[in-house]
Amino acid sequence: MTDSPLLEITDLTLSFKSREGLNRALDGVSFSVHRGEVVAVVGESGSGKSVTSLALMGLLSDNAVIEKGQAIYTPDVNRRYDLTCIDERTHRSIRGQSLAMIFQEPMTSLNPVLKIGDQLTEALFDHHLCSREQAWQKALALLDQVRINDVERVMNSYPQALSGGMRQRVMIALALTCDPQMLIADEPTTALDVTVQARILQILRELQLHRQMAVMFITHDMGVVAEIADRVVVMFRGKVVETGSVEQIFKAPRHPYTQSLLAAVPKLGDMADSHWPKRFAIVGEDDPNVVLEQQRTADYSGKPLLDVRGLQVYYPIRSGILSKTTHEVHAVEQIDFDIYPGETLAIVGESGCGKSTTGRALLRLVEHQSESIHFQGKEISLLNDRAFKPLRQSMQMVFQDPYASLNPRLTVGFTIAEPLLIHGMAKSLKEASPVVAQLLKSVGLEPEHARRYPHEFSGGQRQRIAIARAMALQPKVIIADEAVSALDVSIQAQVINLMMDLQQKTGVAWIFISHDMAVVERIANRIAVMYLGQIVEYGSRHAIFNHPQHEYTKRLLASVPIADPSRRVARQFDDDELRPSPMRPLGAAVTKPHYKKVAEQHWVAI
Amino acid sequence: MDSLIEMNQQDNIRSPWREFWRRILANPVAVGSGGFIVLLVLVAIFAPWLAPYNPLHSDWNALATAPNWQHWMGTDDLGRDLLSRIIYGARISLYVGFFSVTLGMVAGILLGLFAGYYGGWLDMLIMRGADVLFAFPGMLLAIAVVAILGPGLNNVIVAVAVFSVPVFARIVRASTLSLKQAAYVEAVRCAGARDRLILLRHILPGTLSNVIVFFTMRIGTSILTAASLSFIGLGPEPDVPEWGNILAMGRNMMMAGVWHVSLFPGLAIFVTVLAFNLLGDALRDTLDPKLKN
Amino acid sequence: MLTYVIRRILEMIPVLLVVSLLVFGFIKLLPGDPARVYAGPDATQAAIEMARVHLGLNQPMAMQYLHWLSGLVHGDLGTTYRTQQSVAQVIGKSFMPTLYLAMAGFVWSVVLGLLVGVVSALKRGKWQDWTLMSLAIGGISLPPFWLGLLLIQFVAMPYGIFAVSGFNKPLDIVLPAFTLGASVAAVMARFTRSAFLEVAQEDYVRTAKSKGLRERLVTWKHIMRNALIPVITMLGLQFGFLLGGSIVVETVFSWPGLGWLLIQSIQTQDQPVIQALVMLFVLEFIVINLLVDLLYAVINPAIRLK
Amino acid sequence: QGLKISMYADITGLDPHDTSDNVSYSVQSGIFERLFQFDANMKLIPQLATSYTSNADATEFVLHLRHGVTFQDGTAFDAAAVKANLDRLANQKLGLKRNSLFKLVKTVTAVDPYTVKVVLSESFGAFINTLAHPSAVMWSPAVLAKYPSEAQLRKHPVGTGPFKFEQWQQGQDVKLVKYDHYWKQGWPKVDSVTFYPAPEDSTRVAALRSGQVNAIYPLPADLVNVVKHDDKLAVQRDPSIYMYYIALNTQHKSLASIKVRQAINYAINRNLWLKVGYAGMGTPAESVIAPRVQFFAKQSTPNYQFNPAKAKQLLKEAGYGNGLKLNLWTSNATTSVRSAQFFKQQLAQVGIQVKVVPMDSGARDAKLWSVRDPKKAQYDLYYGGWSPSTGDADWALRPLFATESWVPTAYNVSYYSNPKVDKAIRDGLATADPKVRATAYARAQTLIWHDAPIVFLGTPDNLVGKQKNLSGVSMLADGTLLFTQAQFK
Ligand SMILES: Nc1ncnc2c1ncn2[C@@H]1O[C@H](COP(=O)(O)OP(=O)(O)OP(=O)(O)O)[C@@H](O)[C@H]1O
Ligand SMILES: Nc1ncnc2c1ncn2[C@@H]1O[C@H](COP(=O)(O)OP(=O)(O)OP(=O)(O)O)[C@@H](O)[C@H]1O
Ligand SMILES: [Mg+2]
Ligand SMILES: [Mg+2]
Repeated sequence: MTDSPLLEITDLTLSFKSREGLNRALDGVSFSVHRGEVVAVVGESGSGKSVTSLALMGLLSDNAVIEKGQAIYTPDVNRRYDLTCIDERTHRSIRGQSLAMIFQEPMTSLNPVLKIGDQLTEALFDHHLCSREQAWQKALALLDQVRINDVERVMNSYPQALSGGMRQRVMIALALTCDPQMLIADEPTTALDVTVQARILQILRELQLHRQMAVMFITHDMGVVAEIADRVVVMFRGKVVETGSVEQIFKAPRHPYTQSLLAAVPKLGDMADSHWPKRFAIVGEDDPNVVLEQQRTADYSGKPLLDVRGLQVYYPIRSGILSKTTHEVHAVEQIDFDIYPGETLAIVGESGCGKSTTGRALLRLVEHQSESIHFQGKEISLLNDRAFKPLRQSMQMVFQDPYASLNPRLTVGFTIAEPLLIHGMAKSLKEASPVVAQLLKSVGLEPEHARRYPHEFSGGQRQRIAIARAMALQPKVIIADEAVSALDVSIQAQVINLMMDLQQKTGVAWIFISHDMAVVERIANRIAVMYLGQIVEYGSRHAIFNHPQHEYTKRLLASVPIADPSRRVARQFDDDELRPSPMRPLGAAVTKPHYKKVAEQHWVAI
Repeated sequence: MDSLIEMNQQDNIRSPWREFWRRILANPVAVGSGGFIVLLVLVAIFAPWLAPYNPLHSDWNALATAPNWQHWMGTDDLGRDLLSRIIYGARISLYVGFFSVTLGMVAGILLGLFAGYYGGWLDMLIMRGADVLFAFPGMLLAIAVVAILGPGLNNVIVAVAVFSVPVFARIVRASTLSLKQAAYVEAVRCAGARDRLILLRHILPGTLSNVIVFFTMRIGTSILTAASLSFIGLGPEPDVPEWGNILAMGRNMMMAGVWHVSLFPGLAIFVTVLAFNLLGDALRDTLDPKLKN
Repeated sequence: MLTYVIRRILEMIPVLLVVSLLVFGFIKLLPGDPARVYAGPDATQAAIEMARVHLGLNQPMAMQYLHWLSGLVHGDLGTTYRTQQSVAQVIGKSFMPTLYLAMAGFVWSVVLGLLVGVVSALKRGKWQDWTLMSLAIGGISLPPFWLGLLLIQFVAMPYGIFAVSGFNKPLDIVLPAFTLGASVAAVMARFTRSAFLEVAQEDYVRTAKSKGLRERLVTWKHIMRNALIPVITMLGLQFGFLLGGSIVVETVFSWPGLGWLLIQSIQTQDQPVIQALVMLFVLEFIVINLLVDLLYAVINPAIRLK
Repeated sequence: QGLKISMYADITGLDPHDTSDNVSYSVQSGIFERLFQFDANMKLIPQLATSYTSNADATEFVLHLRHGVTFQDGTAFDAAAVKANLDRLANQKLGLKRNSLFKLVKTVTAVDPYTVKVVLSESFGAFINTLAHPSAVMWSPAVLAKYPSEAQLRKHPVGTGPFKFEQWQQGQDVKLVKYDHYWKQGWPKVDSVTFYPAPEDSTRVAALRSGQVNAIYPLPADLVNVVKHDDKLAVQRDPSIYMYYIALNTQHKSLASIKVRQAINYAINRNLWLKVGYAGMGTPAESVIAPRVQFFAKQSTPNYQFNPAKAKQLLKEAGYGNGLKLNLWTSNATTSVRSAQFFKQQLAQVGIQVKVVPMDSGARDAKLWSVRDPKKAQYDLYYGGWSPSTGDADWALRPLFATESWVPTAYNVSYYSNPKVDKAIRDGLATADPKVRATAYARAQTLIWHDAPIVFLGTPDNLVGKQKNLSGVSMLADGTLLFTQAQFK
């Protein structure tokens, strides 16, 4: 009996009802997960990975129909359930305690009106696993384990006050609170910087070793797969096209999709000798042997397109019954940077260091101060909202949380067309139609998808919709906040090439916020490394990747997982290392960092 | 063939408005209740052909008779045929019920949106204004409306609308407050949308589900309120058949054991309100893309 | 938060000033002649003029207003035309019965309304939903006087447990409170259902379910907390409405409360009482809405109080 | 045993001198007594006075008082008490509501402890009726002295009546208890009387049926049958002096014509009106005043029997054969509105199109009774009624039909003016001799009946609902409640 798998899915077939009839999302999916095993599920964006896991949890949306198939879950000798057809009560008794899940979209998956601490602990005492006090302690410990700073503050915050990565880590902690036997982790590290990611992977592995926890790990990051998985399941268009041990898959992929996937994986160091960014090779389209042309679009001859001096954003922290502001989170601390036309500036850094906040400040979505902000040579920091409005066409943002940034009541087609209509770039919907169709196609979606609503898409698909919307206006600057994090590498390559195409065509400058160092290496002209709200290292990509100066930059580069299971290393972590917090008492003065010029175009904070 | 594909392509993006219609027509409850309301409207329009008697004509020998073969719903306290009065009553009751709430809703929505979205002084001004309006006893307001506007059916509509404005304003403001923080609203603001567009296309639909619920509930209340207004000389003459009016006149007779005079208009109001509520629920579901079976 | 509350309270002063002016002007706008009502149905013009002088209605408007306002500031609301008592006392006496009635009506109707709303949302489309919502719609389209009379005829009269009219023993509150609450319960039920359905399909509800929480916890904590925003708005409005004293219910049950006082005062054009009552209602609304606004911020931290 | 009565409104206070509503008068009549009183037929009967004499031109009245009466606080009732009360009523500075009735009292002198002489400033033949008005009660002079402020006084009533005041909870109840030393031996027969206000007609009836109260005042006509069919209950039906009419605005061209006014009188079926509005209980008008009013004289020419043909003919003669459009104002009370709709249908049959305009009392005050320029009066027909609270023809005719009483001075809304009528009314007041007065008022009635400035409708009966075993509770013709003789069988 011990060798019967913990979970065995056979021939799972599932469709979504829609007005055009049934849309098949899963088509005879079969695979199994054994106790203490990490199974990585990889596959194309929209191939049905999330749907599979939701089906196991019994949390599918109302319009889903399971047509056939089974999912036998055997937590112990006496219990055996078919997850596709057990009643809600039984399912509930399994959920959380025995079978836990980390959802793909951490931003919308946390209840906005409950404090993090409450959300973390409620399951524990609802299942009568421990007292309130113990639950609280356990939650603190878990948050600490997933390397969250200011644990106390986070416990007492509402989800809106957390950065994307922080929320994701809260989700991880949430799933682990009740010590489940099996964990379904749907893209659990997309919003995490590599140092933290490495740490999370290690926690999962420990749990797997010590507590025989099984993990179904959905990801598109082949480096992570190589690092953690025992076996790999490859999905493509609703089908499982290949399964095998991790070595087998990496060494000898059989299915063409797997092959192209692996071929597309960018590797750190690929670009060590290239001065300019390069396009990705698309398997099947581009001949891998052809030397890819370099992306020489950045134009440093003139003035910078955007020149930011002393940007600073503080969030008040209220406490006590009177809600007085006692502390402030120094999310962005007097940073300077500039960006030139056609350039790609990557902002990398620890999760929660203020990257998204920087982007939001530039677009005036949060209150901020600055010494000056020049756009195309014009001072814009003093403009009032009305005068700022015309500039919005030139500055677009792809939000880190694509789902929340799409109006759930509008079809995505209309959402993409809307900016065109607003700025008179299309006179009517009819006129906008081909443009929208073109945009959808270019991000790898079908024109028919325009009719659907945001909730009918997979995570990666939504991300692409958000990108399409930002590009629709052909702006001068696009801030892409983790814009490709939920895409499988093949689509990612396609989208990034698209970004570069656009850059070539219109000279758009990208501010590319990302954790994926390999992607950053590929497309960035220059890089700003942020740490605790400040830019600690700033320079050309070449300089930073080849000669990292700052302690943090070095660590970051060292933590990048390598997409090769044979080179799996046991990392060492220094647990005593100090984790500084961006939270300061009200009115604390911080001096602007000074920079040392290490080389031409390369500064590091001292 | 080619142009067919082309057309199909064009059809991929529908304006939210068209999309709304398409969805509502696909909803059987919406079609059913909407159909019933249309029927009511037809009854109202063709009342002269449908009513068996002149609704204003009294039979002095048949005061308050119970339903019988001559008078299917009996007669009222002045010996008028109740069925005919109820058929004719659909005219004014539907007219007043619907338009007064609509007027109040439109005004309330606009005020609520502005107050919630812009906040600050505007919010204070609008909301305190609403407080005052709401605090004024309805009777006083109505009397004041007659004093200012003079009597007349359309002024009834205004008077009843005035009662509804603050409620709608509050409801809309509440939802606006939380919706304006939504990421998708930030996203359209980034796209350069003007406030009007943000308010109307992105925030308003989110508030509508509550508005619709209240709207449909309010219709019944308005029919009743309108009746009490005709008692202070605002609105149509008291003998003009109108459901609320018939009901109110039947009030004392109820204690005297004469039920039918208030039963039938009561039923008429109930069924109408029910139809509007069902339609409202269907509309609500339509506006919510996630809810669809 | 505290500063917000203080600011809102300070804000009330100019608002109330404006309101007082409005109320005063408004009352004067109403047609009628209080002196005539005061003097009685068969008084001669001379008697009416005497009454006018006696009531101080012959003074210029501005004087009357200032007089009233200064009285207000000093807590003196004047004397009623009808009974010559101090307005404050008269209102004070009617206030408690109305408060009891409003509280009783409010509590049962809100509790039941919320419950019914949640249950029918949970059973959406099933027979329970249909029954409950039909009842609720009945509650909305049933005029309160109708319900009141029904209750009097079929509950109060045959059994003699509850009074047919008046407020003489605690139990007498049951029927009027029921009548008063019926429409509120119906409104709350419909509203709750709608808000609940809206929230129920959010992603975070899915998360809560994924934790295996009991359904009750998911329903009340995760869904209701979020659905409460519109519900609370309605709650505030309804409570204000109840406290203002449902005029109809108070007349039907001869309840010695504010609603009845108001009706009497309107009928007898007892301006000092009408003015004071309206001011009281406005004040109530402002306070209730302040509470509601504070509750918004408590319930939904994204709504910041500035 | 205690008596419980449900009334249509709450009292406004307990000082009859400063009261103008029947509910308060009714309650007060248990505590206070007047010098003269009306019986059920509106005949004057002595109460605290035993008899009176007057001079020929009705300017001096000598009143003889009852012996052995004490106020509820122990003060003796005597001429000084009467003087104190009449002086108070006549004092124009106090702003009492009923001062206007007593303004013409010039001096009051106590001739001896039981004789009072009242001198009027002008002839007023109806003065004794005025003394029988519900406001003309005798307060204990000690209490009057103790509470000089009206606000206090009206909460501490002390009179000579059969009941003492116990408490008044506004909006809730008024309670009176038996006064043990009441001068009429053996009365009252009940230990206490409690009044409960209940404005809603059906609630009042329900309270009676459920046994919560013993009597209700009044019993609405449309609910008479409920009480009739209940074998524990009885209807107490008494004639009233409340005259209902439709005033016709003679300022308006069409209504200036006597023919049109008479036509309208012919066009309305009075019995049907009583049936529709008052369950058929009442008397159709036979004069401009109700039969119980002092000096009533029945009229028969013209004979305003329902006669549409005659009405049409008269209209034709007046030049309105093709129809006429008029508006009809009325109060917004349910019965009024119902009657108005009835009139509308009746008049439609003779070709008069009527538009009914119900209005609340405020609007009516403003638009009907406060109009300063008769030409500006907007109404054509006004449906209303009048009750002469002194029960005398003078107060029934003068305020409504004398030229001096044109709105806004008094209530002549028809703007009727006939010098002969004016003179007859004056003649009636100039003497206290009943015979002379009767002839004068008979003349006035005949003239008015012929001129038809109003539609003479009739007088619905006063109805009280009560338990079968209760007697002595009824409504007086003036609309106040009589309960001092209440007694359970
Ligand atoms: N509620 C829904 N209604 C209709 N279609 C849906 C719904 N949810 C998902 N789909 C469709 O089902 C397919 C599978 O989606 P799923 O979310 O499983 O993708 P995924 O493999 O997780 O992709 P990603 O890596 O982008 O998250 C997609 O094509 C998606 O458009
Ligand atoms: N509304 C807010 N109120 C209070 N603190 C906030 C708020 N939004 C963000 N913060 C805090 O500001 C800091 C920076 O957040 P930001 O979202 O910019 O991080 P980030 O660099 O984008 O991180 P990630 O990579 O995880 O998305 C975090 O510590 C976060 O907790
Ligand atoms: Mg997914
Ligand atoms: Mg971020």
